[in-house]
Amino acid sequence: MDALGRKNRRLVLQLVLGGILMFGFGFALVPLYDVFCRITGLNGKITNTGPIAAEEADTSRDIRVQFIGINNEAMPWEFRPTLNTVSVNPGEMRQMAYFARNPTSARMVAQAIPSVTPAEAAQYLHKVSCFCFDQQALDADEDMEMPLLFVIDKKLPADIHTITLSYTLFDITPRLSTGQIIKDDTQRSTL
Amino acid sequence: MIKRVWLLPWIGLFLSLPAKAAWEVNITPGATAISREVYDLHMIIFWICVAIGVVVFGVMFWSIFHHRKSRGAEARNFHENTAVEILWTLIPFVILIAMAIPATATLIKMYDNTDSDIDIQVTGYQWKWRYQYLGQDIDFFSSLSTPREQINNEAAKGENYLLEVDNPLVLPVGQKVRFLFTAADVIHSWWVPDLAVKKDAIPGFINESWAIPEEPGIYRGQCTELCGRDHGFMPIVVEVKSQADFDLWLADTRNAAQAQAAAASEEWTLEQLMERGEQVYNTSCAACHQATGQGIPGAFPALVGSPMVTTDIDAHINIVLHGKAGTAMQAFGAQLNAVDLAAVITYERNAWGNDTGDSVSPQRITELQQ
Amino acid sequence: MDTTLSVDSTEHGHGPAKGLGRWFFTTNHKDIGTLYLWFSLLMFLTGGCMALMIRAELFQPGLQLVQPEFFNQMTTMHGLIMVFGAVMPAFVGLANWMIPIMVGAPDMALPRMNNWSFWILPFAFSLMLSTLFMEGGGPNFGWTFYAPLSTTYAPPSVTFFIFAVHMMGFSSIMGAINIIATILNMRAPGMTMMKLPLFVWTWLITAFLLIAVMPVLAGVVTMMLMDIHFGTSFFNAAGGGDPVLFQHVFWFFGHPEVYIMILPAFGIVSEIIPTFARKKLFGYASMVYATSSIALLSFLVWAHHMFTVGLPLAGELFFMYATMLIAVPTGVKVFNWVATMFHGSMTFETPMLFALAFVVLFTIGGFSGLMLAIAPADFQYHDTYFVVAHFHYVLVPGAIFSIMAGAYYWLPKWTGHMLNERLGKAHFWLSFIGVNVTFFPMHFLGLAGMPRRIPDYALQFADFNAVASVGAFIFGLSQLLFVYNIISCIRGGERATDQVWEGSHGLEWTLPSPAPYHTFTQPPVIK
Amino acid sequence: MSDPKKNGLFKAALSALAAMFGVQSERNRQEDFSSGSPLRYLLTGVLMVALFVVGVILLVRLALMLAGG
Repeated sequence: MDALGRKNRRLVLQLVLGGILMFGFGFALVPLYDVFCRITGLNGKITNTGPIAAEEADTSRDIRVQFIGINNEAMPWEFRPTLNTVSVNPGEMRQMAYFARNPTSARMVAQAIPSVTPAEAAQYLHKVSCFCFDQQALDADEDMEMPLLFVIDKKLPADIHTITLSYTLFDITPRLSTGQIIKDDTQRSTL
Repeated sequence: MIKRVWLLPWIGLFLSLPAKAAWEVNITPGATAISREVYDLHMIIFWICVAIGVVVFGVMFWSIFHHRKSRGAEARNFHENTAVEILWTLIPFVILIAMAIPATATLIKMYDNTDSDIDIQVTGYQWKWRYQYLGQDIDFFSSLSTPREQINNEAAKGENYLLEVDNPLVLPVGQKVRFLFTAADVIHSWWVPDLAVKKDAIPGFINESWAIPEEPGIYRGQCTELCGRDHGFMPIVVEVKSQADFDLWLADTRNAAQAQAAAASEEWTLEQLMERGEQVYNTSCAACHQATGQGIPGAFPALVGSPMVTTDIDAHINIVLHGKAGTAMQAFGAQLNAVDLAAVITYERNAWGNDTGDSVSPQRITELQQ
Repeated sequence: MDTTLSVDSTEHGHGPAKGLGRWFFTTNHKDIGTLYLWFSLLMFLTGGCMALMIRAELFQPGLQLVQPEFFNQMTTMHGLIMVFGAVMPAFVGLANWMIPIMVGAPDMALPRMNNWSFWILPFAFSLMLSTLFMEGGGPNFGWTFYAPLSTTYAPPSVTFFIFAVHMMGFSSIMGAINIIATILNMRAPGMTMMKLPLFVWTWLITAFLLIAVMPVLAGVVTMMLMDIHFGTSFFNAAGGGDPVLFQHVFWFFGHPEVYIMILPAFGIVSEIIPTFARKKLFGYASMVYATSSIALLSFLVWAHHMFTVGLPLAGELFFMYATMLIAVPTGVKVFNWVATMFHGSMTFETPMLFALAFVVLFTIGGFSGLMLAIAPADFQYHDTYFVVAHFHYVLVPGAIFSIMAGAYYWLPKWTGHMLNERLGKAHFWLSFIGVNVTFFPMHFLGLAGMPRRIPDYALQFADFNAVASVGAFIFGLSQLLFVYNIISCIRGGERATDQVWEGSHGLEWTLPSPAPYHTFTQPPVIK
Repeated sequence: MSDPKKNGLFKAALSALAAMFGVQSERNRQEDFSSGSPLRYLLTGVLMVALFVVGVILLVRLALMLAGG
């Protein structure tokens, strides 16, 4: 292995290592993206703070909070907010609920995904407890009101007067049962 | 003079092109202050590019003509002059900065959060739009109303071919309308050039935009993000009406919704269901199952003589109401009212030789949906 | 195919093997370059036929020839085959042929890997093309394959599409490693980095870009694979994923990719214009520095492809400013070519014609790119035919014309015969007219409001679509002239001198024409 | 003569700036290529690009502040 061969070998190893690192970087973009979203509130990702110390409300400002319920394509549940809009003061803890009903004849499990607009407001909307934190299961013909407790941070930028909080309901029943191989169609929920 | 002769055929060609044909070449100034501002931005940057182009290509073509070997040009020996290079880099920088200022101003105006008079949730479905007027419980689907025959060239194309819908989105003039975009399946994009609004509708997320239409009229747009088979067949029609007409329309739509709810409790004969069913079938089902009910082999099942449609009624209702996960068959229960569902199921059970003679009543549908 | 068979008497080495074995087992950079170029031409014609299918359907309003889902497959495959099958392999082919003889190296640094990185491509593309015949059809989600259309709603053949993209990525990375090793380690003594021809410099930067971004593309398709089959939800909102994340990772690869497709073109044009202007390249140092800064700056601007996805205001402003700022150093390189021509003494053989058309038409594409950088205006342009016109102007008269210019410029050196000049000019003028008649009306269609990737359109777009379709067939069919000209040049024609062109400069022209099978076995003396 | 290490870094930074601006003289280029390992230029280049990113972010903040954001 003459000098040129060794030089080539070293360079090629460095380049291959660089390629592998960039492959890893491609996957590292996923957590990096999450952190980036938390900071800038891109795409309405919301911080789930958990219990927050109750501070007195700043009554000088009224923020209009709109609620929206969306069914993802194959989701047959009835799903809507009990109230369309609510006027809230920043710093005030507020309770709200979404109504959900499973009209089908089989047990189903759903996952709600939140999103906020305008994106700049996402980091100032703290959800103390929310039905989107965990999966919601409903038996046939069962319905329930799913609670949501939220606070709007007082540091909300002055120019934001309306915040729209939307929940998209996804059916994750087939995903859960992918564990057991489904032999024929009828075993699946009569969806 | 002889050298110019070969230009004549080209000029002739361009002059002869039919004048009446629609030769639209530019974006529309549109019907809102923002869309006019975008139009001005577009024209400024366009003319800047034309100016730079004329200068650069001018020098180039001049040099191509004058410094040709066949004209005895001798190549000079300069190949570096950083002063000139710095100059021709600084000038575009300055022009771009000049462009960035108005562009930033317009962009900041576009992200204005002031309160809106009317909020509309726009949800993209695979191949139709759904409009919900928040707080006024008006909720309807808007799908392409161009007949299939026109698309398959069996009939002459109408004036608004592929840009016409059955239920347009109606807005009041002069009011700030705030759009909330989301999607139920794949990414779509809602674009109306006259309002200069284009925002992606992403499943699981909500985006917002706004517009204040200043003149009543009909503004058309299309979905601009590839969303599958009929991406080119889900147009957008926005009808801006005066405040009075808009209030009238609001009242009519609410009454129509109640009337439909009431109609669900009346008795419908087989003929009435069949006639209504055919209409609903051609709007919502013919796209996949074809008007003849033959479907597309390997892609969409045929309905003619299929057991699903001729035997067990409940299974038939169930698949129309809840769709079939993992296939393109959507849950139409959320998209059509009880009367339309009953009508289309009855039509499918009795059309194209399937005459099972069953007729499904709207009451049966509402009962199943309870 | 005995392009380089002539065994030079002073050459003691053995000539190429006989028969097919020569092409399967070759480790010779000239043969592998030829394989890449033939493969690229084949893919260019395949992708071109798909483009003609698209334009034939769009000739008139109404669905005449194809159903929408097949139309979507055609647009997707046209994009993928042209980007990964025609443009990139052509540049790698030109690099394989020219870099060793430009830097005075006997062959590429890793000849066996060079063979393997070519022979992956035919298998990758037959896998990709076979998806068209699979149940549920081929990929129909656009060459940018956005989720969830490409994951949850994709046809079952999407998995083969993913593996095909993996294979293309491996081939490009290995090619890039080979080129970097050759340029950095195998230069003849005296051929310092300062004397490298610009084609070698641009390819060095392109190779680093390839190694940086092709793994990210492999990463994104692997994430898709895991989403589709292994129940993860990178891009599936139901499981906490985010379809916009896909767009960010894809375009993080996507924008450097478009520089990968244009920097070698800068290199080729910077070789050709000085030759036919008989004048040294103006501002060689500026060109080297500007292209090297692109290697890093091109990573900062990816989200100008996503202005309408709902970025926050600060994000839109950042990407608008960054895009405008880095557009200038690359845009002004056009002035360097004009300055090279200025006060030169020019002749206009076919390579020069293609290079001049590149300069003019690529600049038009650059201007429409500048207009697209203005975020508020982009709300009207995004995903319309204005964008289609923009990237076709920078890719067809940009990358493709520079590849053709390179072929016309170097074929006499490869085959020892001159190309038929009359045929070359006919091919040029037909292509020039075809490209402009096809793509210039698309600017108007996009501005008038016609979205991208639609199989049928409203009546107000009918006339310009008809003109574009006619132009497409002119451009498409004129490529047969190119194929005929190449084959006739290989088989015979007027003998080419060693110098070939009067103004040619550089180490490759010191070799005899046709270049012997093994060159520079003893490193040349570089004054 | 000042210590070559220090002015080396400064010269590399200057060259990186010239590269981003897109204009460089032949004389500087020969100087750059004849001195030091390319690694120093590479790292300075990456550093300058990072500064460029921070610069544009500040520019955005300034634009938002000016517009009363």
